[in-house]
Amino acid sequence: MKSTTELADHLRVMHRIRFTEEAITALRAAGDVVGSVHLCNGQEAVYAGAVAALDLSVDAVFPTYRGHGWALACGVAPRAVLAELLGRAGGISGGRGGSAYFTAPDHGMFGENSIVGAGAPIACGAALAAAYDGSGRVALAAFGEGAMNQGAVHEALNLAAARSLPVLFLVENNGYSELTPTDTMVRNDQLFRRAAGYGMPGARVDGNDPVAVADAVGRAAERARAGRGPVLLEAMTQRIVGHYIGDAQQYRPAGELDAALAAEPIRRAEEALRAGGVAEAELDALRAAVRAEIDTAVAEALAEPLADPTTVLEHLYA
Amino acid sequence: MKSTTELADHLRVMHRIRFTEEAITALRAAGDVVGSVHLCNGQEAVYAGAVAALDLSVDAVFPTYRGHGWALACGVAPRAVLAELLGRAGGISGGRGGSAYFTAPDHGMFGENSIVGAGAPIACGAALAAAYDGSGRVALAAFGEGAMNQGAVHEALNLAAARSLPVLFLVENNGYSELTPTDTMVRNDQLFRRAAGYGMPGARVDGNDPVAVADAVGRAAERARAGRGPVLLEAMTQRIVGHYIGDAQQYRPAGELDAALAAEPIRRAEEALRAGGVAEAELDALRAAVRAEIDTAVAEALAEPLADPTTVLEHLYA
Amino acid sequence: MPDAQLTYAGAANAALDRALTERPETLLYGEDVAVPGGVFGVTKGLLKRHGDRVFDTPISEAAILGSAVGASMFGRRPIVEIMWADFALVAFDQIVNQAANVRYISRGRLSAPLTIRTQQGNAPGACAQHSQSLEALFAHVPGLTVAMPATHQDAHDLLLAAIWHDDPTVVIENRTLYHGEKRAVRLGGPVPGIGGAAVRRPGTDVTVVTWGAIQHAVLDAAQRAAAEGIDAEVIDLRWIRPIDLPTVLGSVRRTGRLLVVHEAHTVGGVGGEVVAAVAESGIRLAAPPVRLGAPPARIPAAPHLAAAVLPGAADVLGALRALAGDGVHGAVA
Amino acid sequence: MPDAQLTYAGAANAALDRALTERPETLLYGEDVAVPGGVFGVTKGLLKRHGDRVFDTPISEAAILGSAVGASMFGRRPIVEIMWADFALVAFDQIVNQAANVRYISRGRLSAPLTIRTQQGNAPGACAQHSQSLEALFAHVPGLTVAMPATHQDAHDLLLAAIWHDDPTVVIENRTLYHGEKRAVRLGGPVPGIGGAAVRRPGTDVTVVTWGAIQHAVLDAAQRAAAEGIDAEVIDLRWIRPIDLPTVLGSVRRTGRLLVVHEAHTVGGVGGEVVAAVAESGIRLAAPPVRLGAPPARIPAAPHLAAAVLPGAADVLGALRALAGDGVHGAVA
Ligand SMILES: Cc1ncc(C[n+]2csc(CCOP(=O)(O)OP(=O)(O)O)c2C)c(N)n1
Ligand SMILES: Cc1ncc(C[n+]2csc(CCOP(=O)(O)OP(=O)(O)O)c2C)c(N)n1
Ligand SMILES: [Mg+2]
Ligand SMILES: [Mg+2]
Repeated sequence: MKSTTELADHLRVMHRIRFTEEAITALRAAGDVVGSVHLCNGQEAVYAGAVAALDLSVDAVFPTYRGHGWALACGVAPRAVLAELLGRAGGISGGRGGSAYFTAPDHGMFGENSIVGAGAPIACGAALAAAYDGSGRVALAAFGEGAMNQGAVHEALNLAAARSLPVLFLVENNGYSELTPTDTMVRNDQLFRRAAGYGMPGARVDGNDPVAVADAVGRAAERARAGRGPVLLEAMTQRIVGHYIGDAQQYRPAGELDAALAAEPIRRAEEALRAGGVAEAELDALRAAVRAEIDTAVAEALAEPLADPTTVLEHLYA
Repeated sequence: MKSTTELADHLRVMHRIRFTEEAITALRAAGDVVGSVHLCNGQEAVYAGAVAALDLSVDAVFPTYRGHGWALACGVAPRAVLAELLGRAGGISGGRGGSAYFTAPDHGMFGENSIVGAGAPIACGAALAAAYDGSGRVALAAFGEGAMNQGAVHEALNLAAARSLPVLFLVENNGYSELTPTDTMVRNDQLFRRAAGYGMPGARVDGNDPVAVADAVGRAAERARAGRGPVLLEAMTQRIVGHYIGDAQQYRPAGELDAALAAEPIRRAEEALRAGGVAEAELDALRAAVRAEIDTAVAEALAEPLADPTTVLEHLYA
Repeated sequence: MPDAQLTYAGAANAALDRALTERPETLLYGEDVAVPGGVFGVTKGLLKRHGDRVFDTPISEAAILGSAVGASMFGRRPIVEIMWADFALVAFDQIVNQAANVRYISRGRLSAPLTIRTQQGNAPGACAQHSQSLEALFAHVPGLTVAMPATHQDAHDLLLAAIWHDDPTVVIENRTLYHGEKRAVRLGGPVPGIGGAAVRRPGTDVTVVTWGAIQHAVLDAAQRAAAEGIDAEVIDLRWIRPIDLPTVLGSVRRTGRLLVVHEAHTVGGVGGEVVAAVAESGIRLAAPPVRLGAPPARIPAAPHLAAAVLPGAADVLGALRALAGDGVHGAVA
Repeated sequence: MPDAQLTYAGAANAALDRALTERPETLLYGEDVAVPGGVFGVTKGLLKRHGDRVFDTPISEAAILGSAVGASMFGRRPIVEIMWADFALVAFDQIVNQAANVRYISRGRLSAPLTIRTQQGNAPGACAQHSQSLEALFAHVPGLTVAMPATHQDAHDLLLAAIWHDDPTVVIENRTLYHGEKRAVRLGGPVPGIGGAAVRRPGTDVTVVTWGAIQHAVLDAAQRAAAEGIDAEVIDLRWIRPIDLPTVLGSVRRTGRLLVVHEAHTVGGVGGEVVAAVAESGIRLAAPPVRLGAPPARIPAAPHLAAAVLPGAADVLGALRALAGDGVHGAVA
């Protein structure tokens, strides 16, 4: 039935993200990938669900440095993401962006952003353009819950509300601002409640359920496309990895990680599919197929030549 | 009875502000004062009321460029304010600050600020210091309703809430952001409602009634001093003059100014006192006394020598 | 091409009007720019003539600049106003970390053809937060282009060039110039490209490189110096990034003397860049180069105090005398 | 005074520990500095030892910097961390328009003795928004003091000097130096004042003025140049504002040659200030001065691409050869 196939589609995307990031973790350990890399393991349902509810032929997504999952959900080839982190010529940004700042406009993914909150006003601009180009574009600004305390996000929320811009503000609430529990940095940790002050709807959604995310984003997108303005969605999820590769996570209370692992979206999706009557073999086959796809992508990316250093001065100006 | 004397005290302060700014307007017209000057005519009740509810031996006020009224309410001598605008040696900031950026720390007035919203985080710092110096200080950050859309104000509201800092955020809602009606720049013009999102109390108060302002500020200050955190107060008032001297105010709808003049605090206070049985002669005497005081202040300020230009390189560093 | 008698503000307004007319993808917005027509009246009438592509915004510089970056990535050509250059600092990230990176990181698949109109400098009575000359902060950023028009014609031409330019460009005007007398301004000509200094006064004895409103004081001083037998060549840099070095070097090669004058603080100012470039060129000077800018201080509000901090015509004349008053002129062989 | 074997990060930590111990009015806060001990571990253990004067903040740079300005006006001595210099641009107003004005506008009745600890520059894999060298933006601002420690001892001494300094001071560290080998660091001595360059390598043929982490590449190059008969004097500026000109000029007077090397972009960088100051001094050079910095580009993430943009030891050696490789040394008579 529909819900089963829908969930299976989400699961495929989530597997693709998870396996790609497991490959990245290995490449980072091997030293092929260097620098700080922010994984989204545990948050995959947000990306799978949200992107499924958008029309990327017109819509535009503005994620953060934690953007591998967004890119993959948007349809960027795992090889192109891996090649970017490896500084290869075929990297989605030719090695200019790296893990934290690549951009894939051809896939509706208009750039990670490594400045917390800075993508929110930029997304407003994409929505503003829609008011003149007749595209019907909806812009989705994704950022963490910690970014809700950044001035630029506030200004974006108000501008979008004041001008009824078609923007979806999607908070990926994983509970942490880097190494600090965000609920210690706010007095009211129900961040979606800030929406009312701006005169826009706000709601919490189960960020580990791709169907719930797709449903909420879909309704918000429809509303925005109809000219009824922005929505603030707070997707409750968690990281099952560190803030960056190498983060020892000593700051996480005992048991928290186990609970997170029990609730993480891939495991939950598989359980739901089992309960829905999908055979274990099918789940294994799906997992194996995606894993094989990623193994190939890693091999292809590693086989690519490094980006040509003689071109580094190009594209600064037209 | 008390309320009458209390209101009469407020009226004296409001007269002092109004007459001082009338004198400034004349000096500006005569060319003795130059540059852009922001008057607070019509908003005097906010300053008279708020300051009456504070203990300036410890508390600290952080106003904006529209700060003459705050300074005078804090007890800065009209002569010192006038001399500042005139670039005289005896100016409260020796001519360094001018109309829009003078500071009077000896009077609990810790500086106007000509960057919209910038005073709010600075006020948080004054409150933060109180947590260590045992002073029991409450910091009052005053800014216009338009400043509520500035990122720095948002960050200050959240920081103050998260750390339960003794800060009062006092919005002087005069309806305009310079020449633009602020209700066209927000989707929810009940700005005090934003407080809930931060987990702090928010309320509107009649900004043309000094007693109501004093009452609200007094209760908020008591709460903050008791360690219960910040409060957001939205004082509804209006300018009965332009944003700056010379502003023709063509942007104001017909009738609005007349309504504002009918509701302006000095007229209202006098009517209330009359109704309370105060004789016209007393009101005239009060007005005349303050006017005489300001006339003297103007003469004294004009008689002062200009600030010494050979000292302009001093005080950049310790 | 038609000539019009316009103020400096009127010239900028004409450029905006033409851009909005000829480039349907342009947008014009910022605080008080639409209904009020700008706090300085520079955008007057544009809402009426161009409708909903001209609008007012909340007091939210990060949202103004960030939305301009985003809109420009999607085919719009936003012209946004930051009322005072000082205010750009509340949202400098959107200019330096965002706008400047768009084309480079996307390797040209995206671009950010936005124009930031602002104005700066001291004016009588302005406070320290409304008086800074901050071009050096913008000029250090690769990916940005920076113009400082100081004549009526440039208020029109440089702004037009900036809007047509396909990368983020900052046009820094000066409010003391907005409402002076009207002058003949050429309109309707071909849109100039970016870059290129202007020789405001040809001369043989000393090269004075300057930019912004202060050049009018420099030209006064040059005239007074001429009466004393010092023939100064005054170059208006106009574009602070990129700098037109050939014009500067060509002049210094002839005069053998260099004075750089700007209203900004000398230390860390763009004057250092000009002097360094000349020194690196190897041109032998007859006298050490001189920078004249503001000394280390904040800018006081009282006009007579500000005048004691900021360089003026008398200071320029003094510098010209010290630099070229010895009668010996021309470059060292 | 006791010597301790410390990393560069450990040396900074020791300075913070001493400040928190000896100056009860100090506060230490910022994102992740307290419970986590800093994303780079520089503030580890300080919360435990000093309690509630050390705390974590929301991701709110304007609130962090603004509250530091306010607290410093009320007798506190805040030491705040801005995790990356790039992030200071989201709240640059609080540094330039607020902190820098406090003492001047109040004519000394108020002051803002706050220290902003940050770090900058490229590191392998870092993106363009985490790789900039922005000292020129801070150094142009009167009222600010700017330090760039590049040795273990300076990571301790300059930070201590900054904290004791009674005006807003920006200490720009470099994350590539934090966790290198341990070195002997003098602790417990008298707190040094601000200012003063350090001669890292005495030499006679050419003066190399540099600062920040890149000086280690410069010292490598100088050593290799020595093998070729080029004896370079390497000066670490250390304090970018104020600049220790006497030390620079004294050296250039002896060597007659000047090379300035910084990781920041050359155009509009502090190198221009150094070259301009030397040119203004009138010291006759045997060869035109040279600036070596980053060319106009954004900083790409891939290490081999970043290496193609940023200057390295080979570039410095090349510049030394071109500048002083002719065998003729010493200043022109
Ligand atoms: C303006 C700014 N301040 C600080 C940082 C450093 N930083 C990077 S990620 C991060 C935590 C963000 O937390 P959150 O918004 O919850 O997103 P998450 O990392 O949890 O996805 C911080 C503080 C930054 N990149 N930009
Ligand atoms: C960051 C910043 N942006 C813009 C300005 C220009 N400006 C000065 S006053 C003002 C309007 C402020 O409106 P509001 O906050 O309601 O205060 P009011 O002037 O009404 O008292 C603006 C936009 C500024 N000073 N600072
Ligand atoms: Mg988070
Ligand atoms: Mg207002």
